[in-house]
Amino acid sequence: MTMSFSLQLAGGAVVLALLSALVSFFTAGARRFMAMPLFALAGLVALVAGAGALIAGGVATAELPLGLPWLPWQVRLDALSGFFLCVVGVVSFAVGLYAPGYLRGFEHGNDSLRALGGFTGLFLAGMLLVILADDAFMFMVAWELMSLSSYFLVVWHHDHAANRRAAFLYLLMAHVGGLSILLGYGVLASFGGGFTFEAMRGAELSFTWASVAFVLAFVGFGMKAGLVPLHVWLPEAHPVAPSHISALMSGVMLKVAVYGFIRFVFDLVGDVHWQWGVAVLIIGSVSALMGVLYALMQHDLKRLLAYHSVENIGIIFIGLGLALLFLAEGHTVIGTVAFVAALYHTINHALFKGLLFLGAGAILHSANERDLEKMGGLLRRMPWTGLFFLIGCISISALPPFNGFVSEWLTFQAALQAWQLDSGVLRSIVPIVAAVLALTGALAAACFVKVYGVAFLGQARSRAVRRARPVPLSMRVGQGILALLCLLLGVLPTAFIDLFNTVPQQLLGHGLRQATAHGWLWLTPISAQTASYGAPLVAISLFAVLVLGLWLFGRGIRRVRLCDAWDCGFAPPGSSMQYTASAFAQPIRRVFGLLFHMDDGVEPQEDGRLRHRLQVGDRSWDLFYTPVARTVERASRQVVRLQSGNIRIYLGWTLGTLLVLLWLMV
Amino acid sequence: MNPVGWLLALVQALLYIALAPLLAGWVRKVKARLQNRRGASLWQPYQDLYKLFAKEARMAHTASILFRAAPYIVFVATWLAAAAVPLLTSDLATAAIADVIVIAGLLALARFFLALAGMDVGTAFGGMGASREMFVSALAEPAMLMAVFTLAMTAHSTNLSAVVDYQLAGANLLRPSYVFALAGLLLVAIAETGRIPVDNPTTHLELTMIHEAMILEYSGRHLALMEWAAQLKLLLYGVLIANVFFPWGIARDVGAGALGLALVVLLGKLMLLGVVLAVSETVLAKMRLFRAPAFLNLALLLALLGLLSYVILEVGA
Amino acid sequence: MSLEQLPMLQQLMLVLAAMVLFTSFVLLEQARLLAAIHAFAWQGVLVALVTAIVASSSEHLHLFFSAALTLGLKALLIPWMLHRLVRRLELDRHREPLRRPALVIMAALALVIFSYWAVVPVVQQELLFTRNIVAVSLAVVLIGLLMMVIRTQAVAQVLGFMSMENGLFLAAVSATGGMPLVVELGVAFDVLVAMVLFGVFFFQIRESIDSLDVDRMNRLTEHVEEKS
Amino acid sequence: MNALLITVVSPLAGALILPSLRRLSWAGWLNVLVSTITLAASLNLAVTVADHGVVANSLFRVDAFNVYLLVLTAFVGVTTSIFSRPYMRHVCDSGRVSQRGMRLYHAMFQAFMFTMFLALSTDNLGVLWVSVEGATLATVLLVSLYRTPEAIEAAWKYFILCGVGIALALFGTVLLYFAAQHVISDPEAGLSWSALYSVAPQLQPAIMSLAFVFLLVGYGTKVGLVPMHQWLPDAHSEGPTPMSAVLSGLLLNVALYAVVRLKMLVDGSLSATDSPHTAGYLLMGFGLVSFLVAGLFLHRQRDIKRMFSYSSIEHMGLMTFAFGLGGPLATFGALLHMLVHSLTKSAIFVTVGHAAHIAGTQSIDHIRGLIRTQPAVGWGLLLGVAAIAGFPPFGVFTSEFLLLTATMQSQPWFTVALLTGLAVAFAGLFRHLHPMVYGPVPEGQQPVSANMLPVIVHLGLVLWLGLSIPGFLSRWLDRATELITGAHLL
Repeated sequence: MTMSFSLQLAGGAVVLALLSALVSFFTAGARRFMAMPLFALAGLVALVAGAGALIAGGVATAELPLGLPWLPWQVRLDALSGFFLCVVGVVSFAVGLYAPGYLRGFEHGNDSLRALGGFTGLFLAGMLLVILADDAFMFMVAWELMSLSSYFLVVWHHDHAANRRAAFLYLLMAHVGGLSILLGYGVLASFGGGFTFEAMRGAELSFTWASVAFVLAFVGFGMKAGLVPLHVWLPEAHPVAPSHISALMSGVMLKVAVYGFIRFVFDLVGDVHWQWGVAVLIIGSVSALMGVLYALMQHDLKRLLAYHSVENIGIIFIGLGLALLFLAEGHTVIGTVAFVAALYHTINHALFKGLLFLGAGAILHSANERDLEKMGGLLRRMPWTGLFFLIGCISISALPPFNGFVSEWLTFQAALQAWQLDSGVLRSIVPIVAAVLALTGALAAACFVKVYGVAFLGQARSRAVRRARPVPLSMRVGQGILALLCLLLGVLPTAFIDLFNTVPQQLLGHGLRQATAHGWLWLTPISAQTASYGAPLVAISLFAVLVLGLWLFGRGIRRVRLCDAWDCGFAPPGSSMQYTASAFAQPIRRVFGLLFHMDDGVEPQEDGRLRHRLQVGDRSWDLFYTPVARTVERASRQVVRLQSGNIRIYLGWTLGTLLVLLWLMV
Repeated sequence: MNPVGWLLALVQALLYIALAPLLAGWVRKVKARLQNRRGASLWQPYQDLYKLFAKEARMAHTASILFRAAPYIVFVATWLAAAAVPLLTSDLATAAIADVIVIAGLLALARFFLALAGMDVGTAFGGMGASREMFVSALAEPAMLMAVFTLAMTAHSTNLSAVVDYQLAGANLLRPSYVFALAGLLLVAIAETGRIPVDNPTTHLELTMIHEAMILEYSGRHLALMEWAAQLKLLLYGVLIANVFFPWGIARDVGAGALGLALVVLLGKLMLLGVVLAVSETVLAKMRLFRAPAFLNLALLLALLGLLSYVILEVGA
Repeated sequence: MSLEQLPMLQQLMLVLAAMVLFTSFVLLEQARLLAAIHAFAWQGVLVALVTAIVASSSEHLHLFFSAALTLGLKALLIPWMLHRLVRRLELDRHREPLRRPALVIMAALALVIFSYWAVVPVVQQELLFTRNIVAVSLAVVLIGLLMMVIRTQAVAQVLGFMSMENGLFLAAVSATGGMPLVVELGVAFDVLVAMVLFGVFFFQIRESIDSLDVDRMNRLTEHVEEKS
Repeated sequence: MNALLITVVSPLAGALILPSLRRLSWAGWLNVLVSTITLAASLNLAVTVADHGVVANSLFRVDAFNVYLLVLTAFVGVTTSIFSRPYMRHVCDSGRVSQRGMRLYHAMFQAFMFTMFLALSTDNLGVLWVSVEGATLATVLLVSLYRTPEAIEAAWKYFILCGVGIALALFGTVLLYFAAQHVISDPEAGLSWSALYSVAPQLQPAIMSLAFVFLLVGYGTKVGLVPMHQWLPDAHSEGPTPMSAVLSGLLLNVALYAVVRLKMLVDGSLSATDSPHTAGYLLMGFGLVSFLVAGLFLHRQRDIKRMFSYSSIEHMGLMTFAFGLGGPLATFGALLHMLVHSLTKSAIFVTVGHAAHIAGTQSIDHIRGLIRTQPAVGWGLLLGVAAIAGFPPFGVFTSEFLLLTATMQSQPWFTVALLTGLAVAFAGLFRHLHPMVYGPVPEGQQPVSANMLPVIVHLGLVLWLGLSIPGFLSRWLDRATELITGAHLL
């Protein structure tokens, strides 16, 4: 499949997305059967196009008769775009399959499905266009189209003031981030003399200006990606959107931000500096740690997942930071390893976060419940969702043999080459980052034990959950695809890394051939004797021994007798005696208490019973945001004195202005 | 990889499950002696396991399918992890499959399902145990990784057999990093295998137990597998410490004599470690749960110091 | 060139210009509305005279026409209209003394000096003898504006506005010997319409807040703290 | 030439005929008809100009710059008259305006259009002044049309402040004429813009800069530059909504047009001196201050129409800044911004009118749940505000993009201020917009008969401009740019 054909396919995907938007906007009847299938088809086509681009490994460009008179929209498809097309495509495909069943739950609500479907299509089109853009103007248009349409999706449930507030916060921060990105492009453009990416690549920047551009881009894209402390919109906005939208936003949109960052720093700016690497490393590790800690404190399932997006984005940026560091120091091979690790974690996170949000959506759909404290025992009510959700949990906790582990393993491998660095400072920073990464992984595992144990195991804690029904087939298929891919990417890393290899090949001029030099069984990022991981073998032997064990001892599966729980001989436990989510996280809350803004106490109910009240707030609010808001308020309060209402004072202003100007001019 | 190597790997893996109860029995025996008791015989753990396998398994009717699958997964994951740690010979085929990070990952997988199994029945104790287990391991795992990273960095490889080879090949330097790493790993091992002062494998006092609280609901073969996995984990850590920090005596070529010698030496080292563990468990008292973080932070600190002293003192030099 | 060389007519003209300035001081100070209107009428007369003199001393003949226009409009029609309005609004007894007259006078003087300082260096190289009158006319404009600032009475504000117009006209005449005719007509028309509309508004304001005190028109403001 | 005459004269005729009509419904339709004729004539004129470059005679001069504003004015005039027909009927039926008031309205609407066209097409700066003053006179009675105390107060402030400002502008014009007399012998031609422009370099710099101060303060009052802006929110909020639409969409443009024309003269005369960019710096200063201050004002609004008039001030400040910046790119962007801002803002005011009808008030606190009550109005408001806030794919984004780019190339450090201003203004708009369009419907709130055609047309055009600027338009704007800055962009 040639490059130009893939480009046409990608264009076709955009058209299909727009088509699904049109269908939902303008037809009432066709919406139900056509909109979402078209959406899924768009995702599939994008996936094919991306894969084609990765295989062909060339570059194809085109021009659209849109945009400024002297700058028509430039479109370009290369390996990097292809990779991210795959990321967007695969999740969109799954979501497109999942959505029809999920949307049935809304048909009797009083919010218009018309807007929902329409903006979903526009959202996808926006993301695809961002990935295809090859000039700053088109990039910004597509970028803001993405933000705006996703904002409409976030605010779709607009009955609660909290949702409206979240949407406002989201749009505001998206706008600010967009402006910052625009400024960053402006710096490049004013040195490169033109807004096409081609011209920017040619820009010769001094270190200072390059760093200015870098910081602007880092802030802008980081705000969209949700890096601490720019993440506050994320846990507000993602939960309030419909779940398949949350899956798209968390699974895909954040990746588009990552794409922007990679495109900007690795491609457009070109020569990188180790200081940037350090900055990205530090921010990334802070995000990873904070994200997982805040996630542990949540008991709203979708909010928790949103905070985990912060964590995983942090991990991705740790990889990118390592890549920057090693590339800047001239260790191309290791830099490439780190870069590939980041890419790999990008697609991994897209897969399992999409999967988890779809699972949350399934629970919401059948039990209408988001609060962990009210769930329980869902595994027996909805076994398929339970299985898929478990796979998601294992993957995101970075446990072998699933995909999350591969990317973290690669990141560790890159970090372990720190001894090759010349500067002692860097040599000692990298291991600390590795420690943070390890801590993050362990905490994530703890968090998902909590989620799965409280939500799917044990006994139901509320009536709705006790009555939960399995979700329709389409939703199960949507989750199943993602779950299967999580397993595949975990078991066959060599194949996929071979596939992604063209990206560093084109971008850094250096592939990762040695990683798969020893056959498909062995993943050897640096060299066979340095480190190797036989993912297929691990999976196979796990499976084989499991079967063996079941055959040996499992003969007695029938011979298990059911009885009441033992529980040290106390009375058979009721559902209210189970460990709650907050209780589960209590030890960690206590150890890391400094980082949280906690409101913890006991308050009497109106019926006289005591009730435990616990709110864990985000510190970055009072550190960064409240001051800004207060400043604007104060300034505006000062400014309105101009409009005092007395005409004589107004005339006085005119006179004063005139006199001052005369005095200035003469 | 030659078939002999694979065969050897298999034998060694089997040897692991064979030896695991023995180490547990030895530690108990020594402890009993230190407390002036005669104690049960060395082979008691084997008899316990046998008894449990023979017994009928019971299960709370609130438990789900996961509750039954968990013991097998836990056991298998632990066993696979163990199979990648050089026991008798450094030339180990399985070590290439799973390097040290994968080993940590497999152990984490086992822990993941152990904790889930604890929460499955929906009893207060199960949840409590799971919560504490994940809490402790969340702090212990990074420490362990840091400790082994120190070795990995010095040997420029995360492949354990390569690390062992490097140790044997290199002159016997006294590395500051190793001192720290060893200390850190010892503390981690204590925490991870649920020994005093972090946890007490013999207690069933509701509020102090961690590991026991999770497997409280298990019985019969399920319980047997869980217990066996725990013993396997203990052995794994023991071998890790013994063979990686003091690799002398491990067989470098596949010959009956060398292997026999290696086995003897290994048993010697393990007995020594067992004594150390028993002594420490006798003289120390179990800590309150919220003292454990201090303990684990110490481990993390030591491990990090090891890593830093490597990158600062030893690479530069 | 100094005063001696000027012919009588032009000296007279400078005197008249000074009188115009004086009348606007009178306007500024005048507490009683009717008196102020008279002062305004006199100002109109003076401006018309200046125009006529410029017309006679220079060759722009259309200035005679505009002199007549000024006389008719500024000296007769508008004062007459204001007079009627004031009577119909029963404001003829109305007097509104300044709060700090000394301060106001100082400010006005400062404005005169300022406008001299601002304008004269600009028109210095100009040989036309009326150049300094430009400064005077700017002063008249600024004083008119000042009057609008300090007077709280709608009619007084209109007077200030009109005297600004006088100042403008004076400037046009003295600096450039009159604007093109079409512009003059347009300006005159606008001023007339404006005067009519002012009349309409006086009544509207009166019926809405039954007073002509502009300080009481302060509903429209963002500044809620002070507003009860 | 005839096209030009028709363009200018037909509104005048309308202004004279309309009040004599007894039947209001006819008056409404006739209003639309006259505006349409004007639009057709202006389009014809535009074609002529496109062919011959400049259409000029002793009194008029139409080039690429003002013909584009002429067409824009005529277009907004048509859509507004279409909107105002049912709207004013509704107002009249609700008894807020008498029959006489309606006649006055129709007459003054056309009279206002007449002054706009005259101001745009004339070549004589004096006539320009006269017609801008005339625009004030024509609209001031409409502002007080509802006869509420607020309306009358607003009208009075509008009248006095603009009158004073315009008077100062006249003083500036006099000084200009004064400077011209040394260069141009013929006194009649002394205020002809084309004549002045051809001799601009000989004009005395000192006098010109002095004159420019007066002109800037004068016309700047009309543009709504801070701190002479205070009349603007009052007049917009209290007048009938079609009036707000044309005030915001047209009058401000025309005043800005005057400022730009004069800046061209001053630049010409100062080009030889050591500070050739004084006028530009003044404009930049005023523009930036207005932009930032208006953005802050947005945060403390209680009246929906006031809010959007402040947003007009903000955008006027942005354009003024851009024109002050000079340079082809900035000027092109500013011209484009003029266009898209007029279209968007008038569309917004139309929607706001409907929203106020739905809620029965203009107070932001009482307008709730529009999307649920009447989706067309709710979405219209939402999209309109998104467009005015500079979100792609709407045209405002394009022009702001160009402006930012130009700023970044010539004055990098101003971009920070601009971006801050944009963010602040954006927050100010949306924090008030959100509760109005979203949320549950207050009980008893009913949809009204809304004519959303103008909104759809305007927003559609803005969307089109955002996606791609048609070739003829870009060439057109480019010629205007060349006129103003003397340099091509394309």
